[in-house]
Amino acid sequence: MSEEQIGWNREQMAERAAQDIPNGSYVNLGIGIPEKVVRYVPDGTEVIYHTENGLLGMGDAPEEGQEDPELINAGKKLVTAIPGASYFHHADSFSMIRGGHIDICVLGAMQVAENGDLANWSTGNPDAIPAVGGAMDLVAGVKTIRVITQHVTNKGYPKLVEKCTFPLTGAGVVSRIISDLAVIDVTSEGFKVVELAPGVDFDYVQERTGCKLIAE
Amino acid sequence: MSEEQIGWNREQMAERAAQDIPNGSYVNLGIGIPEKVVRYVPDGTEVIYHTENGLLGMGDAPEEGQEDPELINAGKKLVTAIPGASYFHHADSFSMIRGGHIDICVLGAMQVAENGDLANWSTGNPDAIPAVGGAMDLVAGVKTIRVITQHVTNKGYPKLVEKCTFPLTGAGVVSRIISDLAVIDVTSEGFKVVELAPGVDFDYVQERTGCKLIAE
Amino acid sequence: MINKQVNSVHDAVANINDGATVMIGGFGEAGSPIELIHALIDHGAKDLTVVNNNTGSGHVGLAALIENKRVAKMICSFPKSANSFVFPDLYKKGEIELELVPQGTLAERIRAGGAGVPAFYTATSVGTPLAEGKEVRNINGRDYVLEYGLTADFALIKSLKADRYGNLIYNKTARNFAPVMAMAAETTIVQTKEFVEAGELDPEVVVTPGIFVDQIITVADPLLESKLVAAEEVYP
Amino acid sequence: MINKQVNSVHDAVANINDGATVMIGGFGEAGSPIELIHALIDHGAKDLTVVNNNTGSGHVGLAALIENKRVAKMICSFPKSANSFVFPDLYKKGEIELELVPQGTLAERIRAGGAGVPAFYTATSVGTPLAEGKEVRNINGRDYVLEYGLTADFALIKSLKADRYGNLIYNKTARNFAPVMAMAAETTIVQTKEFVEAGELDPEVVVTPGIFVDQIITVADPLLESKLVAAEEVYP
Repeated sequence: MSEEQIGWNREQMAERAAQDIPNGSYVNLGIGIPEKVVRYVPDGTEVIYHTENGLLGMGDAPEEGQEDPELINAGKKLVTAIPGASYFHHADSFSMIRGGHIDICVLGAMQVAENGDLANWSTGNPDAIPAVGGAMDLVAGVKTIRVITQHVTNKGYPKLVEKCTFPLTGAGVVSRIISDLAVIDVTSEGFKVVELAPGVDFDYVQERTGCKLIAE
Repeated sequence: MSEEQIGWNREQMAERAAQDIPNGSYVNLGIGIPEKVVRYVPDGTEVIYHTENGLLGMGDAPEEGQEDPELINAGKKLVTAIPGASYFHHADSFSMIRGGHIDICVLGAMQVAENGDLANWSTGNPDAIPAVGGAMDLVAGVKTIRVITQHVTNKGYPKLVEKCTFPLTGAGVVSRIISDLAVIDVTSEGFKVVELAPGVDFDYVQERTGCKLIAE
Repeated sequence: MINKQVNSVHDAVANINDGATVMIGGFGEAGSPIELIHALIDHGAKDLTVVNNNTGSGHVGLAALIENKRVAKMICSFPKSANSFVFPDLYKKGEIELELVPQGTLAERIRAGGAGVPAFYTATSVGTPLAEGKEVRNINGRDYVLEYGLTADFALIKSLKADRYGNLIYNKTARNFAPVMAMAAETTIVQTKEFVEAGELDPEVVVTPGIFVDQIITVADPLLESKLVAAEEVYP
Repeated sequence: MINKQVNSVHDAVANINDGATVMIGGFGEAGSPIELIHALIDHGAKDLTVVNNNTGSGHVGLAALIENKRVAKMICSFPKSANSFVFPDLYKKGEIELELVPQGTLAERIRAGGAGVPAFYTATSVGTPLAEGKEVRNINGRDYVLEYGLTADFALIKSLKADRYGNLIYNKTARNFAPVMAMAAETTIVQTKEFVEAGELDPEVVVTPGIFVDQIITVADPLLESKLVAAEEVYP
């Protein structure tokens, strides 16, 4: 993008998402911007990160020389384990997810509908290779699903929409969206803007959203 | 019983059962006489004993002073663990049983029918406390089920019968019976005597059996 | 800082309400959290549904909880061990309910409850009275019965070591039902022989990750049920 | 004496037949038994159904097995990782079949296969295209889809240490699918970095008990997939 930065950048979106995570939470982070959340635990809080490939107590990327290609996160990036971590196999790991033991999951999105429907695994294009990973397990099993996403696609289309046109990952699962422009809650009345990024006003966000927004 | 010992005693029945266990087998032993089988592994063979309360590689009773009340078998008797043993939780333990990974199970019986039906958990008496333990899991999941039992009850009734009158543990599951009088296989034609205990003849066994026996 | 320790066994069980479903670890005395059970008796919660492989021995631990009329229903596989008198007496009088479940089905139902599996099929009990009234389905030529996942409000379990996150390891066959019960309960309460610093347990050997644990109390020198039974002790 | 060691990676895979279902451990390169996969390519078995979370990277390991046209069907959750070109190419040409399974459903189906559970219900994928054609059942007010246990003829996995009984421990997140695949396969073949004496592995820390393992070959210094991919290596 050649245009000037407006709203939050990727790091700031991750930092903003981290602020909503209560002390003591068990949190799973999706691939992409959500992976960065691990860096921004607010002072005075302790959060335990779960990665579905078999680690509870995931830390940030390793120092140089400390890398182990067999210590990775769900995005296959090198990570570390905190003191007090544990390793387990895939079925046990997804028992944590599907059994409702993870408190919060922060995911990326292709589309979020105003009823909380999430599409983040397929465009439905018959020529594309379908790939789902753990996304459907996460949205079915984790108590609170939040999304971090650019407000619009690379081509400028809204990602927050009245109804998803892409195949669903889960129905009615998203409770909050942190975009580059705003923090938006999914409510029974629809999308409600609860916070605007610095320098961004409500109308600017509304213009880039595929359905009506509610002001706080 | 005041009468003279006829046929095999309990230790001899266990020893006889042990002779049928191939080298390298994974074996689960039921409560009672079957527990004694662990003592009689034939020379030159190695057998791994599983106890459903979470141990693979069970050894015999501990030496005095080596007892740990938290190292027990399914009959809640003190046991030991061999070098190369492993501990696991109950669901993993029954995955070994129910997933078909245990080769042989040696159980006690109240009745065995000539079609292989086994009754060993309840007399069906409505006043009795029903108790099933792991018996139904074992007969449903283990490849080969053998029975060690006295040929007749304390009151002299046959335990090998045409049809079980007690509630079943499993239908058509038993392949071999080692009684105090004989080794008997369950075949498509019925019970077949494959070995007689020393000093016991076919007619003696037939008289104490609730259905027709086939001579080898 | 996360620290799941509580101050006493009494604090640990303080929120257990009348009518709660309580899973209690242990296979016989191996793994039985006897101090937590005794604290639960002191606490007084009643009309409990208790899930345990057995029904206790003598007049201590689980048998004492039953004897003190706190248990409305037992879900178990083997309610009549040696030295088990309390449950059989009440059962014969019709004063306690029993749901008899094959041991492997019990373990798998608890694991399923903890893993978010609401129901599954199993070959165990097909063709027996314990399958009566249950859905039977033929899959690839074999019959299976439908069994449902089992969850609980509370689990009381015993560990060898625990850290402040709730990571647990166990001792030998005392492990038995504890890991799956910790998964299946809304609130998991642990009595541990030893409490260790975070990081002291190798992440490779943790059996129960802390996510499944809520409260920890150290009982360094737990009572031994078999000794109490042999001495004919009665609790309280 | 029980000793599950074999003489070479080639001996280890020698019985894998055309048309076999083969589970291959690993999440990306972590846990991928690359020497066993290369031996399988050399061995030549074809028309395989392969179960793995991904479809390999570059032109080595699983990607090379696919590129050499040995795989008729992939069962996986995420077939298009970074550096994954081989599978997408063949898939677009219609030359390889794909069964796409959510990652947790895949893990649970494998675990179910190993545990003797022929089918179970799960909330995952309800209301999505991946639930199409599947039985949906409402249990206690929520919809679930029916999924079937998954078994295999062979599993190829990688461990950190193994003993002659087949007891295994793993390294960090290389554990991933290996323990459940070992349970679900008729024959489980292990490449281990280290082979140790029986009794050297503490019975409390064994992750895969030997009952689930059939053949063991030591590969002390395995190839690193990411390095091979970076160097644009092609196997064979």
